[in-house]
Amino acid sequence: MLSIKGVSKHFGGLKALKEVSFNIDDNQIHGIIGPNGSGKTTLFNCITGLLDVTAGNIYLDDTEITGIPAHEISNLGIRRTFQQGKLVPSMTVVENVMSGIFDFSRNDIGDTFFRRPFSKSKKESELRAQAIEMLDLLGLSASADRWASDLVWAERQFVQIARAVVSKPKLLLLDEPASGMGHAETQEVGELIKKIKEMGITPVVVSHDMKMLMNVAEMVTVLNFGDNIFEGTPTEVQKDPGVLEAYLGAE
Amino acid sequence: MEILIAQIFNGLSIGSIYVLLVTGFNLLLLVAMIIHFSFPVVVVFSMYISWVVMTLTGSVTLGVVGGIASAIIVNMITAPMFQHIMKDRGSVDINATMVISMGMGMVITDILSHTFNQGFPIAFPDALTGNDQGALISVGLVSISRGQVLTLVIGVLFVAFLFWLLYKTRAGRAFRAIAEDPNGAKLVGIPLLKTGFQSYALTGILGGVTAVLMAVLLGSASAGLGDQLGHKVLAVSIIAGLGNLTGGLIIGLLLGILEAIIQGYLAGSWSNAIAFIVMLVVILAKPKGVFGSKL
Amino acid sequence: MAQNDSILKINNLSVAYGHVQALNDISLDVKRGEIVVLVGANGAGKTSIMETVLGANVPVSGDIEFKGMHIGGVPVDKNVRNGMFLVPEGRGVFSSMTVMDNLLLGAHHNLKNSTEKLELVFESFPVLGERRTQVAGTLSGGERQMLAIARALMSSPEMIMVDEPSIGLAPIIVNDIFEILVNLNKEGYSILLSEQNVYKALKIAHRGYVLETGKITKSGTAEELLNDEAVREAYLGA
Amino acid sequence: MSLTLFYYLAITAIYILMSWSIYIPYRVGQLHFMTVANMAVSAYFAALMAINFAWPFWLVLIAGTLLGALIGFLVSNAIGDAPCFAVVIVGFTFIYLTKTIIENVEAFGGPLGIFSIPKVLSASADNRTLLLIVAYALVLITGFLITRFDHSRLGRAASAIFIDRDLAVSFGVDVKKMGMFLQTWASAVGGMAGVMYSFIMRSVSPNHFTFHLIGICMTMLFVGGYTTMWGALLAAPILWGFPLILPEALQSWNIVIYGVLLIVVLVIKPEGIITRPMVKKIESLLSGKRKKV
Repeated sequence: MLSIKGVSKHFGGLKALKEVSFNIDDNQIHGIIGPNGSGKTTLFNCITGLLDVTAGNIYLDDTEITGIPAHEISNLGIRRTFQQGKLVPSMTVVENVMSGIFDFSRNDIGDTFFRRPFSKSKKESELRAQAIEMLDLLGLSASADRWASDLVWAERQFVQIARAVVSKPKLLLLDEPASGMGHAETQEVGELIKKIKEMGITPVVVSHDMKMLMNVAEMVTVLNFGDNIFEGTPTEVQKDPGVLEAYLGAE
Repeated sequence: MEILIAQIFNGLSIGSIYVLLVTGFNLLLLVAMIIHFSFPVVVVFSMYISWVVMTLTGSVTLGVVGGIASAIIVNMITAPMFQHIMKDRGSVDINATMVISMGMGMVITDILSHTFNQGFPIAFPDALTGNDQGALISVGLVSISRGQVLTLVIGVLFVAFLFWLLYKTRAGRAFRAIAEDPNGAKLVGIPLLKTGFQSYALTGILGGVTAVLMAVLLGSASAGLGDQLGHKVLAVSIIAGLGNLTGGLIIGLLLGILEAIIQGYLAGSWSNAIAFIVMLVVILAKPKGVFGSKL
Repeated sequence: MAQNDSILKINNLSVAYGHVQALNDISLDVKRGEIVVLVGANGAGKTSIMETVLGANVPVSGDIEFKGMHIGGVPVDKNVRNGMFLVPEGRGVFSSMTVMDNLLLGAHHNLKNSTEKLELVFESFPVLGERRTQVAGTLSGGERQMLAIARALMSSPEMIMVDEPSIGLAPIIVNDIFEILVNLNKEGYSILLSEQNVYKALKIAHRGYVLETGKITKSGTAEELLNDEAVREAYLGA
Repeated sequence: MSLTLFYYLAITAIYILMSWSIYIPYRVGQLHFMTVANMAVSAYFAALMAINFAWPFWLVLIAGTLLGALIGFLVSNAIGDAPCFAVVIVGFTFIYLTKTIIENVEAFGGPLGIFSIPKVLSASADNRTLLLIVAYALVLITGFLITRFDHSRLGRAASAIFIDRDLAVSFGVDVKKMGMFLQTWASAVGGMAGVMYSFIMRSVSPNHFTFHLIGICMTMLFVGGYTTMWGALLAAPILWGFPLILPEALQSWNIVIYGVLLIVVLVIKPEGIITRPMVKKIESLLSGKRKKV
């Protein structure tokens, strides 16, 4: 699905990523872990095109996506969520989810601006239906018409995920989806990630919640100081001495 | 050639006014995180107060004191307004401070155009400007007035003083720390609110001195002057890079010289427009400023 | 004073950021002359505890005592004056300012005797003395960490809180930093340390607390924790 | 219809259009004061074409609007995704430039401006009625298009850009294209307002297009509420109208009143008087009634 080949990212003298290479396979939940400051979010920003890589290449299936504008990468089927739970507070929940689908084409201009007065746009109704369906799936349909500014933290994360999933991407990058959540909510996130995989979307999860991550992930990549130091199944990761050293400083 | 030399000197003195204004603007931006677009309007307001005191009392000294005092007072009174919308710094759109500042500019400019001198431009007495004493130096076409020399000398001294204050004193260290990283500054125990107010007071003094220098150099003022200067100051600081003090110094002087040279060769109000076009080109070519933004 | 051997005592502290509960009913104490380490994964609440003690966050409920005084809701500058200082995560030195300026910022609340204090600091950290006029941004990671610790000393603290000093540092340099902390402790400074490098930290500490999503799940002496499976679990989830 | 009423209604329409022309690019967080320059350019263009070349009103209206759009489009190529401050400065530059040219070039009438722009219809009363109908038709059309925009995928994308550009990009929104589109549209509205202004006042002069105009439109937008288009629509007639009923001595202080109002609203209720939840509530009340019937 996605292959990362020798990607480096330098900020001035700081080397945030050093020749990171790994593959993300189709239809498999891929976890990325690493101590604080090991370059996980930087890696996401490089994949989604928000940052230009210093060196290296990234391929989605067989097309190279390094260097193309971020919004085009998104349209190729790579969506992400943000750690801070960014929503548009002045829109309702369902509008926030609808905003995840943005495939505006030339034909839509007529539909948007020059419909008959008082008539409803067919495409808008379709989008709303899709968004409601997505909210139903997450058990959030009761909140559809609430303002995003009124949501509590955990709900924001869920709405964010719904907004990314609703466009049916190939790859979904989840940046700390369980940050700031309690135990029960974290488990819900885990279940949700599994559900997303069943929909044919490949989730990639960065999380510091090891219990949840080790539970859902089928393959784990460990980053440390911008290097990828290990790759394997969760059980292998937990036994690997290099990983233990990175995390616990064991000798 | 002589015209060129004369105009360069003219440009340096008006440029030093721009530098003072831009420095005040940048200080407020860096330390208090507000885009005080109308800072020059406050300065023009102080010119008017100074003029009122001079005409009422007949004393130039009192006028100078009054002008400086009024700038400090206006800055301190308006500070809470800005502090209010900056209460949770970072989450508030910095544009909001710009819009509020524009509103302030509207109010002050309109008051100036209604009340003082029935809205007519004011003229400062010769005792302040020294225009009656003729040129200080005069060689051929080049003639340099007392006011020009005074502005340049005091302007340079004052900017030097500001740089000393910023780089060599305890308060300046705190200013720079907040400018670089407000949260980090808070963690080492610098009181953000108090330091913010100090920066308002400091820019107030700066504004007052600038007002007096402008009175000496220009000899007159009108209500619209503040708006015009406000736009130029914003443009200079964007071109230099928002918050870049050294950059503001260089671009401010260059703008003064550019305008003076255009004025030397072209009649009418073209100098404003041409200066803005030059700035427009620079902005489009280098959106982050020639010297890099410090924000 | 009943607890005159405790320099810091936290009782039932809870902290929230907006809707997010960051700390839940935390109780801990630091005795004079101790190194206490907070252990837990990212986001467990170590930084929140330190920032709340320092006064940068306002607690929802609970009580913080420093040297027997109640300091819940007291602003940072007063707490710094009272004798505590935080060495923030990621070092938090001002990279556009010189080493000298950074050190003097540590003594911002009290510049008396700052020349003598500077001399002492340069004696213990000769590297910083050599680079006093350099801009902090040009220092290496380890030197920055030293600068951040030296800046704390400039404030003449009684208790230093050190947040994740090992982040992004090579193992050899981490050893140096830990040695510095041990030496400071011998000189009489009480230290509250948070670390992800658990085993190294526990080896220099007297006592420790294990945090998981805003709660303390385990506490005890360093030796007890070193041999406890719960620590491993808090990190690797197994 | 009395002359006072005509001017009140007609100028209100102009202010609504101009406030909207600032609202449109502010959807993505840009204060695009360029539209005031567009208004001036198209107003002068209309005056010159109508006097010197006897172009008919309708042709001038269309050409003036397109002229605004063209200038706006060309400029937006450079500042489509620029930060707010840079956009503000570009706007000021164009206003200074326009003002300098119309003040100094003989053909544009200098500081006095251009007089005696022809009426559209020969009878004064008919002329006024026609202009009012056209002005409010333009308000209606523009308002209709803005509502359509706000209730569409484009509007949601713009709201996302306003909050955070990286966020919008992550849905696949082209930030620069969106900025260019909105700026071009706003400039077209500015040009349209300029042509109407020319024919309503029947004279144009440099003092009509000052920084006061920016201040007034900004007050209307921010006091009314910048999160919906309804704020400006409601605020324009009230803010423009109330100084007229004030005692004579207070009337000339309107700018001070605007400024104070702007500051007070921004400090107390930053999102303005009319907010999105309020509009939503009214909409659902209205549609609820329709369902019952």
